[in-house]
Amino acid sequence: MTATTVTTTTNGAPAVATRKLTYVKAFNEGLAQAMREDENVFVAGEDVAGYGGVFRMFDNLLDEFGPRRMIDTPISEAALVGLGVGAAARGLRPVVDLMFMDFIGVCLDQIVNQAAKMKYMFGGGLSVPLTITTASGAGLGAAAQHSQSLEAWLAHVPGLKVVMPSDAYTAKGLTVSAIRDDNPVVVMLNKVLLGSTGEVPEEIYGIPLGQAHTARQGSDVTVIALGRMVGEALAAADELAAEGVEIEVIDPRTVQPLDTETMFASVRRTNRVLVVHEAVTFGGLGAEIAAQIQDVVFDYLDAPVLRIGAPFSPVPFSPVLEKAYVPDRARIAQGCRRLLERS
Amino acid sequence: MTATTVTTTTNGAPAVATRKLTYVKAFNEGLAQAMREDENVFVAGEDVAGYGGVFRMFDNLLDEFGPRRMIDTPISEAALVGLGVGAAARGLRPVVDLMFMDFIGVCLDQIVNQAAKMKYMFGGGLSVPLTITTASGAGLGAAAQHSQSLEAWLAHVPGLKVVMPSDAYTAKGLTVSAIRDDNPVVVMLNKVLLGSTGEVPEEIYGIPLGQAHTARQGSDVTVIALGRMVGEALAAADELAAEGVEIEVIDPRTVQPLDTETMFASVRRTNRVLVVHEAVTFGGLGAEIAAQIQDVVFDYLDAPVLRIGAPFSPVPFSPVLEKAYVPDRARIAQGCRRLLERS
Amino acid sequence: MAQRASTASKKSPQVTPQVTPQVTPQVNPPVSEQISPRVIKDLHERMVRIRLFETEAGKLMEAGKLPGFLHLYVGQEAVAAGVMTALRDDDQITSTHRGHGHAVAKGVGFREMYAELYGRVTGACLGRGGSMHINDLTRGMLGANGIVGAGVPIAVGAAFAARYKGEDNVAVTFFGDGATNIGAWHEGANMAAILGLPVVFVCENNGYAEFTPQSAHMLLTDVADRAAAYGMPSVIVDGMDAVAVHRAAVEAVERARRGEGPMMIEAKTYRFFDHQGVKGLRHPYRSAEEVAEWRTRDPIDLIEARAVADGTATRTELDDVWQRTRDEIAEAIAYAEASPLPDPADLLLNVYSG
Amino acid sequence: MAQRASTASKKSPQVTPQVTPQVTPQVNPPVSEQISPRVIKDLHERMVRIRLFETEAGKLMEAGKLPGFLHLYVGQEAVAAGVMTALRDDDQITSTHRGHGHAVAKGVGFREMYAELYGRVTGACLGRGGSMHINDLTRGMLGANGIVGAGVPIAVGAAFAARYKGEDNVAVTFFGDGATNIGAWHEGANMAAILGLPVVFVCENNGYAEFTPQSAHMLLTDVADRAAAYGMPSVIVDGMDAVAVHRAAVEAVERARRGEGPMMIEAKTYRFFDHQGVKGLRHPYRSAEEVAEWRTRDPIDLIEARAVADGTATRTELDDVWQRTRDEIAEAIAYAEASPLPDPADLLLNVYSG
Ligand SMILES: Cc1ncc(C[n+]2csc(CCOP(=O)(O)OP(=O)(O)O)c2C)c(N)n1
Ligand SMILES: Cc1ncc(C[n+]2csc(CCOP(=O)(O)OP(=O)(O)O)c2C)c(N)n1
Ligand SMILES: [Mg+2]
Ligand SMILES: [Mg+2]
Repeated sequence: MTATTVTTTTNGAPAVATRKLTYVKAFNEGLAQAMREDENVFVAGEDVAGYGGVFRMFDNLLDEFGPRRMIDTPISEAALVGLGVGAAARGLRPVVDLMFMDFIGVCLDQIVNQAAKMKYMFGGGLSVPLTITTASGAGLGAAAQHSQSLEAWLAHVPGLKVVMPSDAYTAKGLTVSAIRDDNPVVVMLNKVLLGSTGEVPEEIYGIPLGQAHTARQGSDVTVIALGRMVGEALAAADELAAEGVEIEVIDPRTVQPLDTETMFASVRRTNRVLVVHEAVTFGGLGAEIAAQIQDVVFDYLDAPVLRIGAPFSPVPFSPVLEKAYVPDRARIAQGCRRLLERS
Repeated sequence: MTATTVTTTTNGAPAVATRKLTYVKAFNEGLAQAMREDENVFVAGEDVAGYGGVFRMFDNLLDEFGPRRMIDTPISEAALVGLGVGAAARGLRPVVDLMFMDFIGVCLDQIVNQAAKMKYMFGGGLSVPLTITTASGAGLGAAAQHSQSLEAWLAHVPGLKVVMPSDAYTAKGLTVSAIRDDNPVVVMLNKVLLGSTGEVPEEIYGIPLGQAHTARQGSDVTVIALGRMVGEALAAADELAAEGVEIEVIDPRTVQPLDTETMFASVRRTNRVLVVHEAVTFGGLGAEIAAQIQDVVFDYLDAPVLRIGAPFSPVPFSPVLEKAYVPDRARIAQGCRRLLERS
Repeated sequence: MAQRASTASKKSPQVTPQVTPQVTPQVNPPVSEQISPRVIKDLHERMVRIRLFETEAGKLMEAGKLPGFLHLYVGQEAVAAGVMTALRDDDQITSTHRGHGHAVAKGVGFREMYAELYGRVTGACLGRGGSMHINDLTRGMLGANGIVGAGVPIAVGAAFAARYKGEDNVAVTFFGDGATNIGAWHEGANMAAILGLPVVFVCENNGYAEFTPQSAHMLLTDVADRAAAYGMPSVIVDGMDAVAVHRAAVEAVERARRGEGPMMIEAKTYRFFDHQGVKGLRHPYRSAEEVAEWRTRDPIDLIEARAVADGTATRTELDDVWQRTRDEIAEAIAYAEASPLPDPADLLLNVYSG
Repeated sequence: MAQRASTASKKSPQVTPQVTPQVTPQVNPPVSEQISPRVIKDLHERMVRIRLFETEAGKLMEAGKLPGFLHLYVGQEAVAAGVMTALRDDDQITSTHRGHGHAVAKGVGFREMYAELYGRVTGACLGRGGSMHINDLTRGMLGANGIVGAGVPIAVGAAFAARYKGEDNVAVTFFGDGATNIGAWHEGANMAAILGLPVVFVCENNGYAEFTPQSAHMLLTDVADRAAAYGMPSVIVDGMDAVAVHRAAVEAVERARRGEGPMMIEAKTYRFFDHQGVKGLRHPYRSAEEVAEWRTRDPIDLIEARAVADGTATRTELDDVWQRTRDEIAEAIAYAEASPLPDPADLLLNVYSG
């Protein structure tokens, strides 16, 4: 279910014919192709059909797939996810949209106590091939209730998978793999990235879940970046390269299951590591990554694992505060320099 | 608000007259005394009044405080927490009971997006002195939806405080402090501990939030244990002492805010540390603790921070599985031995 | 403009616990001639199977043999039997914390049910789930559920799948009076209504949510009044009368099967045991008289009296059902006790698919 | 037994998006003589204040000066004005994502509102909250809210506090038609009813939840029908008629103040702009005719025509209100623009108390 249909080069760029697409269009194309591939895939959510989604994630899908497969629902996220759970338990492959990740608080029971645990606590007799799509992240002045990155909650839940596309290419490939996967998978799109562009193959392809991607190779510091922070880390890499510092940038792509082997291998070469995510640092995934790295490759570390995340506050509204809140290339570069100062 | 009214010795045992009380009675007494102390404290929840709570947490409180201050509610956890938020915003000090912590999925929005963020996103004009009590943990054969320890979710949320009483003494003192505190505080009682007994002072006392307690001193390994695991760590300590190994046991008591200074100081002496909690290891608080320790006292560590938690699965029903699932004294002792083997 | 009176009774706010009876037994509706003897016997047998399953489970728990919680269904048998006799095997149900009755009536086997209560690897959940997660996908039993109201949207999803696939099976969701106060119930009801899905909503109104009487958790006398909020028709039946439940269920199920959308049935019933377990009550939240009064309308007594009066069955035939069931249960319990425990090495089995 | 018909209209299930008008304007109820000129003028002024606040905010957003989202209240002014003129300063309200109208009508100042939209430290939230979190605890404005339905239980809590403290203030919770489909709304309504709390539920039914017409999110024509599910009385009013809203609100508020429990008001209204922002629509989810038809019943035009006809106010007096408000707004915007930004060094301010 997780095999990719395109050959990829080592840096993950597809070796097949591609063209530039926005992140949101790449997502949309992957979804449409997955719907063509499998008649059991349908989409439900608020304003996903007639309006095409408030972020245009579902543009044109109603035209092609009709109201049987594109379902507008009331504002009832618990019932919406529950509808997905029940339909998945009965053999469909629902794609359920939560619009803003922050709304997860009204339907977490269905995600965590039902979708994630059902196979296990029922004794294995079914699968729940449910995909939940949602937009996360700060940067649009959407404030405390519309800007969160809550991957740490979900990655802590046995039975769930969680992917965080970092660019157009992964937005398409991870979405396809999420839909093909037989487990509940949460696809965390990033709001700020929606309009960013990247090379995307035309045909359908999956990106293996649970496989990290080395987005840039380097020997001085390993930077593990989640979601939108991958692009920031790559920008920091350019800046640092000008100073003669080569950082390796790892994009886990999937945060549950998490491909720590790729991280360990990198750290064994660089001996220094920085983890960066948009979520609040305390209790964020950086903690898990740091804990595993110090455990497994302890003897290779020349400096403690450095974490960069948001400070311990809700996401502020005012752009001047929001900018200071979200990690960026400058802070990443700064972090790398600090790591290298340490002997 | 967090000053304690009793003198405590260094090992946390009160120096005043005490008597043996069960954990649940100690909680109940603290709550009753806080209600006597402050007329603005009331309790709402399912079967908390007439029945006294399914875990007997609220026994006799209806008799003393009457139906004005002891409110039985419908099965409506979102409205229940919301009632607490609104009442707290208007100057009361609600204690809202969630019965089983697993039910948090149906009301997390009110806890995380409302209670926790309100002061911040409103610009500071109010406080939300809300206390949420709930029973967590496995060990009673209650299975996947009635046995979880979800402190990692809550500790990741700016604006919340979270306490995890480990014995009768802390069940009372932390509850009193939670109620006196001007922020939303979640009190995670442990189901298996409810009937355990300990020395408890008669008068009302608070235990400072955000202050860890060294439950046993030792020089060989620092064991940081959450909630019920404190008792297991102390039992492991006895076992290890017979082998000539002295472990130091730290009970954080509050996991948000987390008193890491006490941990760092201990690790500087022992150079080895183990973190143990009931929650699933991946993404659990052990990760945050390990990440901070390797960061701050990196040069003092003779071995990586070792984490012990539940495996990555829902809580199984069958006692034989549940026993294998939850960490215990044997695994803690084993972990300490492993840490000491590492040179 | 004139104030629109609520259709509901206007009780004064009620916050103190009540011990007076909240639900009074109803008069049995007139016996109809049309009901077939086969259905009566079927109803009776399913009820006996539930009753004995539950009372034996209660004894095992009292004897300390079963871990975990046990929410007994005794007293409510007419509801599960009445609804399940209106369903096909491929119709789907979602259940509650009080799910044994639904499982037994839907045809889940005693062996795997007892084995599950014992936490054995031969159990319905391989010992992973226990009482609150018993399920059998081959029988359309989509699971008990430990979270109040959570089964409701799941049934809506199952009904969605049926229609999507062009199948004509329906989904039934069972829930208590107390469950209608939770958000997921409301959302699920509206979702089923607006999507016009084949879901039957069965409220087992036993008058209490745990220890809280209905009058302290809602102002309505009839939970069925809530259906109107979703444009959903509803019907109230005597939940101690299996035939009445069966008739209402046939109507609602066939309506749903015809594509006419969801409908709600409220069955007024009672649980004879405590909310959980068999130990009796810590606080007298129900009066002895109330319990005794309801026990005079034991749903199995009622159908047996009727069957004998109608000539549908002889006393001996009925006794045979009890005896056969007893034997089957004894065998199932022996099977469960002899079954192996799960192997802790398999702790991570079934966390993920594939 | 006879099937209980739903009291709601029985529409067939609707899953495809609709572009036909879902809400049709209502005929204005007869003018009553009893309404005082003072109230008419008050209603008018509050509506003008909302209208100008919103249209200016819309222009600022179009000019790229405001970050974040902007859900304009234009068209619905009669609801906020009608309700707020029935309240005292110490009465409490909870609001929604579309909260500016409620804030302005409750008396929150233009300066702190614009400053907040600009993200300035002088804003209602010190620049931390933005449009969706505007609040003013000194005016009983317990906050806009970014989560649909979340304000409902919070209002219930505020009403609880009032009764607990022996105060006679009431709480009003505003919500849209779409919000009545979410669990928190249902739970909050039942909680208020069973506890008999002084809460007024005000549904601003503008016929759409974002881009989804009411007919695609519920089977009811009147959201007010949902109140019966909680034993709560309800009333339907023309939401373009501020006087009608005011009268209904006075009745509901005084009822609540007397301790007679919650009540629901459904105001049929319309938003003149898009769900969010002022840019116009990506898809024509509402027809031009529908919008135009509703615009003929602009609530401010209606009250001005009435005031002039009644002799309550002259055209000049009314124009004065507009001019005064325009001046005040210009000053407030200048204040906001001149205000300092928050200092990033204060990022952790107000995360915790004490
Ligand atoms: C969300 C949630 N809240 C609370 C509980 C605890 N609980 C279990 S059963 C129950 C009462 C249910 O009452 P009702 O729906 O009437 O069903 P009955 O027990 O009467 O069959 C409660 C409160 C739960 N399991 N889930
Ligand atoms: C829980 C939740 N789900 C979805 C949303 C996104 N959302 C914001 S406003 C809105 C529509 C609300 O419709 P209605 O209640 O009718 O209010 P109106 O916008 O018409 O004033 C939606 C779906 C949200 N903010 N919160
Ligand atoms: Mg009940
Ligand atoms: Mg609306």
